[in-house]
Amino acid sequence: MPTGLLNGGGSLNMKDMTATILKRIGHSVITLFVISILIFIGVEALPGDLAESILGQNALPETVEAFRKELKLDLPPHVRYISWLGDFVQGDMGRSLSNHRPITDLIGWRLSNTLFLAAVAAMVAVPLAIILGILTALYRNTLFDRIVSMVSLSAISFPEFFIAYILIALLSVKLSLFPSIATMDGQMSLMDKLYTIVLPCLTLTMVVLAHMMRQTRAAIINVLATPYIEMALLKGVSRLRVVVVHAFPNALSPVINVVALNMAYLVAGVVIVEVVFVYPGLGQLLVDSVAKRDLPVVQASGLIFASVYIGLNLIADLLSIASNPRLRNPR
Amino acid sequence: MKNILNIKGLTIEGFNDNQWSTIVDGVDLTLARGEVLGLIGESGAGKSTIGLASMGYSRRGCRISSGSILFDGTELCQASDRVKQKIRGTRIAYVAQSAAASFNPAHRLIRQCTETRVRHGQLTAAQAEKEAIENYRRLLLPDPEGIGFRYPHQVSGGQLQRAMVAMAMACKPDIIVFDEPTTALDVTTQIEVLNAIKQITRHLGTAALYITHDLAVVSQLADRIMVLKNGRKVEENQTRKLLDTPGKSYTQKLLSVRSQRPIKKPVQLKQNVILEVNQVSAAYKKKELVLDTIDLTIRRGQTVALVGESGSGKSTLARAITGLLPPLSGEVIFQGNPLGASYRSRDRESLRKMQMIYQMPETALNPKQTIETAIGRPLSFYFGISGREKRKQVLEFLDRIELPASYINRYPGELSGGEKQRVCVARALAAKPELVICDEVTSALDNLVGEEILKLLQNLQNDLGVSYLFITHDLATVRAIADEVVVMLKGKIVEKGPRNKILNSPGHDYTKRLLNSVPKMNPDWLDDLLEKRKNTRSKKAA
Amino acid sequence: MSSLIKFIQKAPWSARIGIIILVMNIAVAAFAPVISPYGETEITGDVWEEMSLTHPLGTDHLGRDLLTRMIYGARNTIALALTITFLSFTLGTLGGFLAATLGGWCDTLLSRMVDLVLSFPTLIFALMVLSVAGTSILSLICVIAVLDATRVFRLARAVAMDIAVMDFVEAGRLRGEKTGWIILREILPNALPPLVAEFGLRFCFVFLFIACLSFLGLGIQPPTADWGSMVKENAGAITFGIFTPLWPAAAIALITVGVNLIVDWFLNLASGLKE
Amino acid sequence: MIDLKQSTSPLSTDSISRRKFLKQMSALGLSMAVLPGMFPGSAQAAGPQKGGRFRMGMGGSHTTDSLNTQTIADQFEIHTNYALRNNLVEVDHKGEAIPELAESWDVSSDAVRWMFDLRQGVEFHNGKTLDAEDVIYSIRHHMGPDSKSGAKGLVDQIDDIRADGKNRVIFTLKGGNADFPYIMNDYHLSIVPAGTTGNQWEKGIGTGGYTLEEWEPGVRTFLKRNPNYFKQGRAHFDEVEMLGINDVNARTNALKTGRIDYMNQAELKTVRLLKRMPGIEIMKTSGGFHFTLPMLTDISPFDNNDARLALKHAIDREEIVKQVLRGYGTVGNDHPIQKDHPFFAADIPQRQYDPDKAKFHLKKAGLTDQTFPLHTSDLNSIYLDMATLFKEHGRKAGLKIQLIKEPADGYWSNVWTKKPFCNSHWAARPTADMMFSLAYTSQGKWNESHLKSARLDELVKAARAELDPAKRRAAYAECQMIIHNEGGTIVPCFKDYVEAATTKVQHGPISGLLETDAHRAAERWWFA
Repeated sequence: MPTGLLNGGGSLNMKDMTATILKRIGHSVITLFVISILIFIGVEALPGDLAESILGQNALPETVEAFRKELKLDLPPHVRYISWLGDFVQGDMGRSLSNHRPITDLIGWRLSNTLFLAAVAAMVAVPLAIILGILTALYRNTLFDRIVSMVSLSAISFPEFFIAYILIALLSVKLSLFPSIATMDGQMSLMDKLYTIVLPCLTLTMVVLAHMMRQTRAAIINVLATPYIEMALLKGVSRLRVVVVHAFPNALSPVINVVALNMAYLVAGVVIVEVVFVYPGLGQLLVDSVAKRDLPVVQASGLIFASVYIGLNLIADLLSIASNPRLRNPR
Repeated sequence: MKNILNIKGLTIEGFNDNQWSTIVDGVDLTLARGEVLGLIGESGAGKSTIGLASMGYSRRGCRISSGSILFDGTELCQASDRVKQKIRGTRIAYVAQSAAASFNPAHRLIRQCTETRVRHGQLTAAQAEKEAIENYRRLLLPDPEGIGFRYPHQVSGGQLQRAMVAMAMACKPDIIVFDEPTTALDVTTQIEVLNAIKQITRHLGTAALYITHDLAVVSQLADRIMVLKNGRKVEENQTRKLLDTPGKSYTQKLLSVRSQRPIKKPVQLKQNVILEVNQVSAAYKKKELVLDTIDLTIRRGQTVALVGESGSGKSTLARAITGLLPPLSGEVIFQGNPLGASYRSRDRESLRKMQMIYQMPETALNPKQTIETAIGRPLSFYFGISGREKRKQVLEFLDRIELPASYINRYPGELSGGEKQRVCVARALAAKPELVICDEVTSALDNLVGEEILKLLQNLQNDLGVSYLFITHDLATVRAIADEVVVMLKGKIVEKGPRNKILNSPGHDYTKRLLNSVPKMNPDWLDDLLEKRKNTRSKKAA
Repeated sequence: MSSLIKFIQKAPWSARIGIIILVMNIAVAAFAPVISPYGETEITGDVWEEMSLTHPLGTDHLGRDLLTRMIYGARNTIALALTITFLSFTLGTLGGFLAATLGGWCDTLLSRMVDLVLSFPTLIFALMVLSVAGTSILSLICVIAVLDATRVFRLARAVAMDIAVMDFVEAGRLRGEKTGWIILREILPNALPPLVAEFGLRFCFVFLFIACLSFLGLGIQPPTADWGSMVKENAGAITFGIFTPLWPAAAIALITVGVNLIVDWFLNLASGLKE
Repeated sequence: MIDLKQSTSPLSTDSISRRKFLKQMSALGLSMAVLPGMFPGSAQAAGPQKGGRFRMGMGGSHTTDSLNTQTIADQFEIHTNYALRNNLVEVDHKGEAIPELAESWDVSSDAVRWMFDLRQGVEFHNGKTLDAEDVIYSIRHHMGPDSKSGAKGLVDQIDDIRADGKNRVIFTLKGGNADFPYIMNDYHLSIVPAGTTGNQWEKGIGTGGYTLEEWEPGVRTFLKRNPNYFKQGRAHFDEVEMLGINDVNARTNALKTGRIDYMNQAELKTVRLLKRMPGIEIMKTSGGFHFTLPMLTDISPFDNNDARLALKHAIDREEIVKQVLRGYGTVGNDHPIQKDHPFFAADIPQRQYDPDKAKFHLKKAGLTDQTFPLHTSDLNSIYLDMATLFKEHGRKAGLKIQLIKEPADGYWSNVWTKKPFCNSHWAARPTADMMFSLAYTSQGKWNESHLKSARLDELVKAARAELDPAKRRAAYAECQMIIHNEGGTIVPCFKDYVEAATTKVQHGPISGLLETDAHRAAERWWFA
């Protein structure tokens, strides 16, 4: 929601704008700081710690104790948090507690995978959703509209892992068109990578498509009830042009917001798709690290997710402003 | 016949509450080339619906159920979308009530003005722009070269309305439908728009349907006037004939609205001051003062009218007095006691003594509460009256505002606008206030209905001795009800004094302009006024 | 009651289908012990039997009657989802209304808190909290309800903001009414239509969310029948051409589609768009 | 999840005298490269082929996986570790300890001093030559008060290690242990270059048949054949690619679509369907892997043996094997020794599902209205199904069992040995002695039922020092009897390892010691 930036009346100039953006970024930093504290508390509150979870059934009280000491888990929580924060502020994300890999290494690759999948899925889903949204708004209450609505509604009505399994059963096992698992490695070419992620991408598209499409449709239909649309019709403008040229630009703000929300989902919410397709993304890393209580990794990936969410919202707000001539061109 | 438009037996139905009901009932209408026909009536008369139907258009939820609309030989009732699309904008154009709402906020004005021209393949974009600029110039828009490249929100209401006229005339249509084009404007702005419309129709020789509820306005433009009521034609005649010899009593009533006489009041004694506004300044944003050191006094049993055009700060003053907008400086003194700046800091008793009636009865009443709750709540809230006693008192109030007792269990949605406003009046009075602030209480209502409300308010004042602070932009209202008049402009009071003094011999230029901008029920009024202004201008120049 | 029937009679065909689906599901859920052929956890046959007269939908991965499991699944899943949605609505609406009517620091505080929760991936958040609190039904309800309440909060706040600036609310304030009255009597009744629509959407979301949690092993505890877990438990069979898991998945889809159809109708009513 | 304790397979030691056996093993060391039984069946004629890329889909992988031998615990790490590194001793498919980096070993008569002679000229991947210091460093890594190693429980018995020259290492134990070489096969005790520390562990330097090319924990391991590998006739693949695929359906699909050549931990529910597919072989190996339902014998109501017996009679083991294990396993008899184990006490009658007896014991214990909360988890896919069935069985016996699902995270720390009644499982122990002493003696490190039986403690201690097979057999039979009758552990079933591979994959007899041919698949298998 663009409320944050729209506070304080209709007109904004460049200076106000910069100030607002800076203010928002400031808020974001505070939010991230609070999140890091919450993550810390959360991980602390989880039963067991890294030592116990790695040693598992093999654990003996004395080995757990020794492990804790090595990991500095025996220090009081606030001391550990402050030392982590100190390093983090200096740009040192630390190392994974479990295998001592620098977190930048560990996360960098996965983050790029996550972003790659999200980007490809978004590139498919967003234009498709908007085009379908426009078409269903244009031909609303026709058979076409109802069919598209029902199909998209059904798509979001299945749990996403189920969609994934159905796609695998059909397109991978039965027809042998695409690989059933999406493993990535360094040597793959872009085409290889794209081919590998066809099924996860398709699953994600189906999951996010309906939401964006319905929102686009609703936003356009909302705009269609305004007097200027009636005016356009009375000027003899064709229906298609009315929807595309007159209605859509005014429906952009809610569309941008729902797209941003879904993009955030594509980055941060795809754990299940990652599990089903064995895709080495950040989500799995986070879940795994939570399970193993690998705090520095949880912190880093949690903060990345939160930043993506906050960043996308900020971008969405800015785009909303850019798309709104009222705010773009003050009196 | 050489009529460009020929409507016969037009019946239009609307879908409401799961059933079709008639909105327009068998109306016949003809329009000759170059002729201006005024359609007049109150809300619900079906005049806008007829206007749209003449373009072969009906709003969602409406349908043209029978009749024929013959435009220059083409039957629009049966025409295909494509045919209608071709005619609209090029041969019949439309000017909507609110230009601010009817211009697409996402596009520059000129793009919208030239769209029809370009899309119908008549001109290239560059040619069309040139032509549009020419039209702007003709309509006396400021900065005709630049104004088209602004977005709608960057242009003032009156100018937008003229731009919309320019858009309508772009294709030199045979007919322009004007749908209340000046209703949303201030009186001083209205004149310019009326002038523009008059110029255009004369210049192009375009036929026009001019739809309005204001007989004075339409008489300035129309050759003929048709009076409508509840979807039926009441009467139709040449403008001057209609004004001079109205055939039907309904028309007479409409005619009399503008010539409202002051409602009789008992002689006022100089009584003690009830409200004193002392050097109040207020702002929504820190920098821009909306109220600039306002002083105002209201005495018991007196009606003070606060007059000004939109943006003058008169509603803001009401918010400052009630405490909804705590003033930056100055104080509000009620019955000798300074009130807290914010309503939150005021006690229940002082809240009770000052009540407010709003402009829009639709939003002033909670749609989910019955009339009994609406009127009864102040009774139980302030006086702890409940149960049977409360119901009895509510019924008394209903009687007082001249509504049937059966309304007690109704919801606001089941009432008409005027009835709702009556309920609002009753709700305010139920608190037994000393002062009632009336914020444009009649401007959302039809003239006849508004007049009834004014009468009711006056009667109540006579009975109860309450004071009114009456915020309005309508000088007829002022004439009818005010004892004192305060004129506001840009957050400042420019003039105040007894009603007769202000209305008859205004001191300030602005007050003068305001007064002579009010249309008179005389077809020559506009021409005369413009002539006069031209003369003064040239005199000044000389 | 008769007004309700009249109201439904006005509904378009799509909404009627939705209502039929919902009513059927609720009826099945309510009368589960009466209509199901076997006990909820009773093992009555071999693993993954085909459809037969004794087992109309076949059996599941442990040899329990699938129809029985589906019926009990309806009971458990719907009851759980309803409880969660109600709770999240109460929380979210209350918070949203408070933020909108009180404004100031209350609004800032609540909104910030909600933003905070929203900016962390929901599923992972739920995972962490459920790991701490354990996966009992109670903690499941609380966690999802709180998470969901954040979304309800945003809607409720936006809706209430729109209503709070209406003249009748202002009139109430000027009368000196307390916040409680303003929220309950002035705002709530007018905010209901969009909220009811949102309720439907949230209900579906909760449904799917529970299914996803079950997939990650944090959902409803076995042997309690629940559609999400049923899909998960039997999912491996799909690629072998055994369609047992299709039944519970179809049931989830059916009820979400049904609710969505009703929601669409409500949204249309609320937005005043008569299509 | 963490699946195993240190493990090896049952020992077939009763036919030969203990002392003789120990000597024999040492002698065998010289001929290890041409071990009999290495190349059985049809494949033997052609002999293993070199080459190809072996693609494995592995469950039991985590992004927190590490190659530090201290914390190795799950399948992905274990297999990577065994492919990269060697131990002093290897245990073959018959469960016999054979030399690996140790060429031979000898033992003092009290089994306290163990001398291992190292193979000479073995080079680590980084070119360093193996010597005694490396061995001592690798073992000491797990010892000492600051050790966090999962093998601490194993190496605690070592009193001292010292080098005797460059190629001999002498272990002095705190007490005699005839099974010590088996311990040296444990995957924690792999040999690394001395001084390996910190991040160097993740480089995976060892003496093994493959070198580490890529290591993305939990995701992918990529290995290339070590051209300098000291073993002949091992490590046949040019490359090995291990993919961490935790979701069993994803693993199965990957195998079906030919994305991988091998998968571990096949889903028992679907394995019969997988079997029908052309070009896929199901590999089933039986070992001592078993599930248990420990009841804490020192906590009410399980301090009453009748309560324990009631529950023991209220579970239908046959049905659990049939429904949950789909026949891939055998019924247990409430003690940890499986049927084909040499020390299995065949004369203890198999406990049957007997609701009446359960009711009888329940009544006797006065617990007719008692509800028994069973803490379970989806830590292991079998747990929930087993618990669910048990609940049903119990219901028929009038027993109210309430399932409480615990998070897999922290299960071993917070539930196991803490909650009165829960799910658990055990990988096989190399010897009966270890099984009993770890899990059933009162001093046992993982005495999951808090069993305190003086007689059992005494028997186990005596048997460990006993060299006469007949007496050991008698002692262990009595142990089984005690656990069967008085123990706090229900042992419903023993489970087979079930894995699947394409028929292109060739192999000799598969060890049931651990999954994936005791995690030596990369070393032992080849492509047709």
